[in-house]
Amino acid sequence: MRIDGAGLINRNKPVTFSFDGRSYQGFEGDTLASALLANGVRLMGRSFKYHRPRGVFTAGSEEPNALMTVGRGAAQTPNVRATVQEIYEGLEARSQNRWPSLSADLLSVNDLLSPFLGAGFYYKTFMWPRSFWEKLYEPVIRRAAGLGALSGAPDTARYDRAYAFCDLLVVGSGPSGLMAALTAARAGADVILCEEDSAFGGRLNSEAEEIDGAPARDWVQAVLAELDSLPNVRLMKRTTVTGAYDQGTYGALQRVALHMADPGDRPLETFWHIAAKACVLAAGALERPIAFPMNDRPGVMMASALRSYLHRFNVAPGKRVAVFGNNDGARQTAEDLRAAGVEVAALVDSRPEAELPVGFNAFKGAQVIHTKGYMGLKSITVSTGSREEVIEADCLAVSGGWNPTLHLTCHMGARPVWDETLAAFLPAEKSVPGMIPAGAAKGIFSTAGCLADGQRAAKEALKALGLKAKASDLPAASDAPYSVAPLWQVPGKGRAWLDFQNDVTVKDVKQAAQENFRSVEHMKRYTTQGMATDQGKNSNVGALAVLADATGRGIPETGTTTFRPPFAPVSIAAMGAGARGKGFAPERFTTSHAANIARGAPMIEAGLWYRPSYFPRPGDAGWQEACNREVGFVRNAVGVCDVSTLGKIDIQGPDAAAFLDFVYCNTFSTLKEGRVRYGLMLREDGHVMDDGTCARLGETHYLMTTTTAAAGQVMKHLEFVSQALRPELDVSFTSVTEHWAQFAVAGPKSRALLDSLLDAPVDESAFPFMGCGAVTVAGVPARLFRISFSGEHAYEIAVPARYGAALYGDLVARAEVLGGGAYGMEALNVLRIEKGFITHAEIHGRTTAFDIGMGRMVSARKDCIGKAASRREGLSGPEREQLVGLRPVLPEGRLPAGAHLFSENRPPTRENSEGYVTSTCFSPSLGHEIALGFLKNGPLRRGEVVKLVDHLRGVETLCTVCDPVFIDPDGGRMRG
Amino acid sequence: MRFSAWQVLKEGLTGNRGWGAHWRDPEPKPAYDVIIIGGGGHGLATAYYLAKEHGITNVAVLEKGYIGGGNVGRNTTIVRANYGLPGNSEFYSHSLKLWEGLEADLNYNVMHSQRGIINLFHSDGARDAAARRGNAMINQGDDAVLLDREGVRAMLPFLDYDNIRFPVYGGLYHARGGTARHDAVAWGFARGADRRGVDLIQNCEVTGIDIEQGRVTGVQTTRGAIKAKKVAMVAAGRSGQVAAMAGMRLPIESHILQAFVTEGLKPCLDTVVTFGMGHFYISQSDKGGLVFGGDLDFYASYAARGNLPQAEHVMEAAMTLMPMIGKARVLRSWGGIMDMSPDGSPIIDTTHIDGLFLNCGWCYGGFKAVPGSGHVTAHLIATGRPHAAATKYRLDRFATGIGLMDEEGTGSQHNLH
Amino acid sequence: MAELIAKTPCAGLLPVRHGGLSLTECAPTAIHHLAAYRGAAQLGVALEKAHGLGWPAPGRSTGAASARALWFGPDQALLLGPMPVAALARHCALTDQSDGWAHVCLSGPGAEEVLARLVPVDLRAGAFPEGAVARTALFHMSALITRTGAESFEIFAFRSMARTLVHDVSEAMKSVVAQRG
Amino acid sequence: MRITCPYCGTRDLREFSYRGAASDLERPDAEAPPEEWHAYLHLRDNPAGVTRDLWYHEMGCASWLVVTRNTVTHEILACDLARDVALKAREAKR
Repeated sequence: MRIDGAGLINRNKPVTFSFDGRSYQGFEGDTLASALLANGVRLMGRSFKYHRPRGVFTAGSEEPNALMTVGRGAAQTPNVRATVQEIYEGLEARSQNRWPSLSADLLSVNDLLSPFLGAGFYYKTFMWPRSFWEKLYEPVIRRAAGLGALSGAPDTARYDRAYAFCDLLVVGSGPSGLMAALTAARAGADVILCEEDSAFGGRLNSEAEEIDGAPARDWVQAVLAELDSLPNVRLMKRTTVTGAYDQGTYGALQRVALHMADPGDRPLETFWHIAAKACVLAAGALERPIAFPMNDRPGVMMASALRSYLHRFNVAPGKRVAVFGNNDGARQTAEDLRAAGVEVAALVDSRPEAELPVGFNAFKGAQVIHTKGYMGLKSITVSTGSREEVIEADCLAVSGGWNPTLHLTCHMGARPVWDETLAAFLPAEKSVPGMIPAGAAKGIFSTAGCLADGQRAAKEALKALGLKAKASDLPAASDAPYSVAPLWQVPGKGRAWLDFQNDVTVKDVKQAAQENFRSVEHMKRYTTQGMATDQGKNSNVGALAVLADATGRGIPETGTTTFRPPFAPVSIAAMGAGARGKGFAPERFTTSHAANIARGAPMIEAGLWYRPSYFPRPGDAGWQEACNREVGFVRNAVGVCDVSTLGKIDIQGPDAAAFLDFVYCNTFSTLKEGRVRYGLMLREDGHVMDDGTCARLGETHYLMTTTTAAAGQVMKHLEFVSQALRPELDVSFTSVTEHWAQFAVAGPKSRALLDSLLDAPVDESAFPFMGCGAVTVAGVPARLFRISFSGEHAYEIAVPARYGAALYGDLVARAEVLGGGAYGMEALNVLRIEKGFITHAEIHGRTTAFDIGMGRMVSARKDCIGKAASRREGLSGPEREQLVGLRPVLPEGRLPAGAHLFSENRPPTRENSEGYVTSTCFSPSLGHEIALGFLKNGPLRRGEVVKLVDHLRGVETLCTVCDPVFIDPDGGRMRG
Repeated sequence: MRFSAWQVLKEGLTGNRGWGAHWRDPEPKPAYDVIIIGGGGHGLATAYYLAKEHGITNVAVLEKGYIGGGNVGRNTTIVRANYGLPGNSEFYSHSLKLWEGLEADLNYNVMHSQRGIINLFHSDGARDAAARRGNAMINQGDDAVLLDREGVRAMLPFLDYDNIRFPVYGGLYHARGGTARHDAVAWGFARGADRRGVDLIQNCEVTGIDIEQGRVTGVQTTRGAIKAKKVAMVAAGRSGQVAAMAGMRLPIESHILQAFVTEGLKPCLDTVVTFGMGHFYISQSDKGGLVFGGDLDFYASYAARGNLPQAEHVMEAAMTLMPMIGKARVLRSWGGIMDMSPDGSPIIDTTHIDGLFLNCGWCYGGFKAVPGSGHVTAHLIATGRPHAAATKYRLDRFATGIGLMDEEGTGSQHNLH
Repeated sequence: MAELIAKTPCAGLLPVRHGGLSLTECAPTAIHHLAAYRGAAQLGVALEKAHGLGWPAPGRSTGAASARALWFGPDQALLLGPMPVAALARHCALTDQSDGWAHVCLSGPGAEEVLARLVPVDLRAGAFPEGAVARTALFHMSALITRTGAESFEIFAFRSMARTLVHDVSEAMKSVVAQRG
Repeated sequence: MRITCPYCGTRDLREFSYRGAASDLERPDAEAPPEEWHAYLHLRDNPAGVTRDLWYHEMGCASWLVVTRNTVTHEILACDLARDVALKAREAKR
């Protein structure tokens, strides 16, 4: 219930929210957990395995129990820590992992079965009968497991990512972090201060501490005011530094609007990349529990969490509170409770020599050995060894000592080091380059010590940055020493939990050791200890101690605990922000895009580009009809197609020819100016990389064309060859793909079309087949190439892209007048298959020049990329599958791409597969399907009938092996 | 002790005090018939099958850390036989058949779950390539179904079909594909090998390989010299270092591959889904965590951890493919060290040194190979001849160019991946 | 006779304005890529002589609004504004790129913060003063970015990606504006 | 990871792409024996420790770089232009 006090809640701003359908009121500044506690709610969740009732256990992101689902519909967010979620007006929270309700959960039957469900039980059973695993056991297990549920609806909220840079990143804003930030900021360093909480100050917000004789919070406010006033400081609250990566890169997740009822255009979360020259890790420490029997009742919580609720939120989590600890935190908690007017049922300190204040029902050298209260704590049993006493209490605060929050120091593989005095792991030296742990994160637990260490760490960082700290005094604060007597487990009747969420008990760890899972990694994996949503923040050290005990080793010999990113879970939406829908990759549009859309063309992806599939017309029976029509345009009249997506690389320099001779397997130094040649490029491993035409525009000037898909790869390859393999060649290249809009004008009437368009008619002598040169269109300088990918008399014309849209419209209009029109990718594909021209369907990465019948293009007279490797015996010869044409024996026969080829009388098995189909189409010119494919020793098997089998689509057909050129094999149309 | 429901019941009623060690922790003997360097999945499976299939039980598995601590314990647990090229086809088919009997064979529930795998494709060309692969799977005797877009929608209604950057054209469905509990595979093989007399020696790093007159005679370790008639190097990402002890340079580069798991969630994904255009694959574990990964980080590394750009790319792929995943939170990420071979396929072969065997090059696909790899490697060690399902995993294929298995078509040379 | 009407890369997409921030398309200008043959020294002299522009140091630019040279890579620059004199071609590969770029201006309070959502480079004035040039990534795209004022930047991205450019920057603008105050 | 491009300064990993061992610069002569080509194309030292590898400043100035780097710690020790390294190697050969 709420008590008086000056916490960080705003009592003038009441906030109404709901939990499991019931409406409650809290105040601005409350978390869901503090507001529920204030309303007397203790039961907040169910455990993962045994579905045990659980209450809130901590006051931070490490909370293992009070996980809830917040929001509805697409906004439904599972596994929200009630201890982190700030309440806002109208917030709807629901409990999870229970059915039908939190208080009556049928699966709590698991708890009764727990003797049979111990560590690793599932590895030993559910094996018979075999088919029952997928059908019965697994579905039941899956339904019982899991925590909250995703809504199943697309996450339509806004998220973003951002970059930040600084000299010094300070992680955490307790006394060490604030002092470090202040020291560095005053010295002029560029500082970013990240605080996971919604308020800066760390533990100072949760303790009755004083600094310089005033409440510590006053000091916090003064420091913040100064930091806020400095231009070289960036304050980031609600920001969890989630990971430390190489060269001073840090990931951080900022909860921008998760605490708002209406985020507007704000992102819910921003994932930050922070590049920091230095980092002070002032992340504090986490209090750890003690594994005593039945320590998981709702109402049992960490003592530090209780003090947070008391001081920061002005909430007493119980009416009669007991305290149990192995360090002075217990006494402090009892005193704070008393000061707040809360009844202290008992103060139990495990240390026989502990000095306990008077006026409490105090037990020295005692332990809590049992508790009662299934749905909420009712009593505890205290044992002094000689006597036992049952004490009524509805809340028990536990302190087992502190573990430095050193997680980030482990992210680069360093292992923390055990400290016997503190009974805790400390960060290893130089664990992350540039990171300096400070304060509680390195085992300094007094306020004065933290202030001093924060300043020390900042000075160390400043020195590395070449900056000088200004002299300043340290504020005065408590320097109470920290003494702890390790207490990991309390023996007794009943289970003692280590990992609360995953229901891992002391017994489970002992059983793992008994089964020889003695390595800490084995124990973790076998018991699932530390694999819950807190990733062992609460329990790893305790479990390690239990394992050490069970295996008769010390803690350091048993192993260390380590942590991987992220420090706290990160939503996929935040880390993948911007990629939803089309945001995954840039979209590239040609200048003809709008015109193609206007003509109703379905657009398909070609790499990052969009190209028209076909151009439907009213009355078409389907895409095939449109495709056939467009093929007809090109074969009989003239067709127009935007080919701007092909890569165009401008290559210039005195050594341009020599360079091209090296990157192409055929020769380009012999190409005449004003002429174009087909070129084949190999990878250094001897297989085909890409193909395309290359035009010689001048003596030292070439224009290379790549396929759409490989443009980027080829550019990178050319840069590599030029910079790394042939640095002596004076050549440079630049992509001009974007500058030119280029259109194919193909078909017997292409010349007529161009003659009507160009400022001067096409000069046959300047533009023979494979000729190129400059022309003008309406006064605009353009380039004309007499090349063909259709087998027809054809050209490609290129203009600066600003004129692309206009030219395309003009070309299509003129083509239509001539009985032709625009053609799309479907028709383009048919046209090229009919001619046996290859694309990446054929040069799919595993084919050699030999395979596609171009072995002789690999010039014997010069070196080139891939030549040496292509001479390996396995890359040519009759065992290779080589390019062939295929036509069905029966005209209606289908030749689906992806089918395999077999000798006619062999069954279709792997051993018998002799090839496969790569490209197929219905040839309107021939009236049946045709295909390209690869067949073992194919070129020598022309005329042979082979069996084509496509199991997937139920096709088995006979086809005749033929030349891959189906139409106009001598190329008369192209050249004429 | 034989594991069964009855045993679990009996032990439950008697306080679980009777469970014995899964495996012994023996001291290394002075000599063995076979030493296996590497106590990961492949090494343990090799030892198991040597004992079970060939009766060779005087075997030691030497592991520098703890068994199963390498890639078998840090992967995305996918089991499949959906390869397209000869060599891989028969091997993974063989491996999947072993998986299908593994629980009964090992008396250990490795939770092999044949929940199906869907490889999505995003263009007509990719469909043709998937069809070719699917037909190869059926040629091999395995299962494949070509789904169209609506077929995929029926199984995965939550994908983005309207606005995704690379639309779903369909998928290749492999019903016998699925997942398994990765650690359990290592432990099951370890327990099985141990019960057949194999010595599993943990915390024992091999520091040298003894070779006399072209023949291997034993190894030097941090726990002393151990003699052996035969030695198998089964060291995955560390293969380069181990082979160097035998004076060999391998066609292997070690790369980092990250994987991720979310917090536990109620069941929302019943199959394994792969998104080729996004280099993304995902499944949901029995505990409810979404387990997913992407492509390599693309730099040589032994650090077993990755960096942010690749991690973010993976999350981006998740968001464009299945935007319902947005509010799932990544709980943990990890990195494995992948032994990348030039063509992306493994090497299981003898070496130029008598008695020295090599098993490496598993790239990012080693987990599903564990039973198969152990089985055929044991065969090779025991008989000196390659198993029929692994005749093409030759070390000399890169030199000769014969039988390269570049499934992805990205090149059969390291820097082309 | 044909008539060709020119269209700019961002026609119909810009301007976009949010809370004092604006994204506009820069007026079309000649853009030429200069890639020096064998060392830039002579090219620098020629450039100075022809267009009064110094050769830009890495990450910098020279000149003013009407004629600028932006560093583009080792021994490479983009010449903005003037049509290069033919003599330059003796020293370098000279390539017309005028139509290859979507060329936009982002200006207004918070422009830095907008770009910080997309660009993995420190573009704050201390690290990236007026005239500085970076070839870098803008979300998934390659881009060239230059600072033109205290609150203004010019961005060059591939022409074909204009729509993605405008989308990405606009979304970041919205986010920055919403988080103000 | 952040890599310092000699031209562009320190940049985020996402601007770079990777190729592999810097031994790729040592391309054998066209007529070198097959074993030499096999070694060049396929065999790798693959060190756990300091290595030299090739990176491309793809989303930047398009320079190919030789980065000296530790594969265990990811520490970067040097970053040179591949062009310079290649030219130097040629000088040394002469």
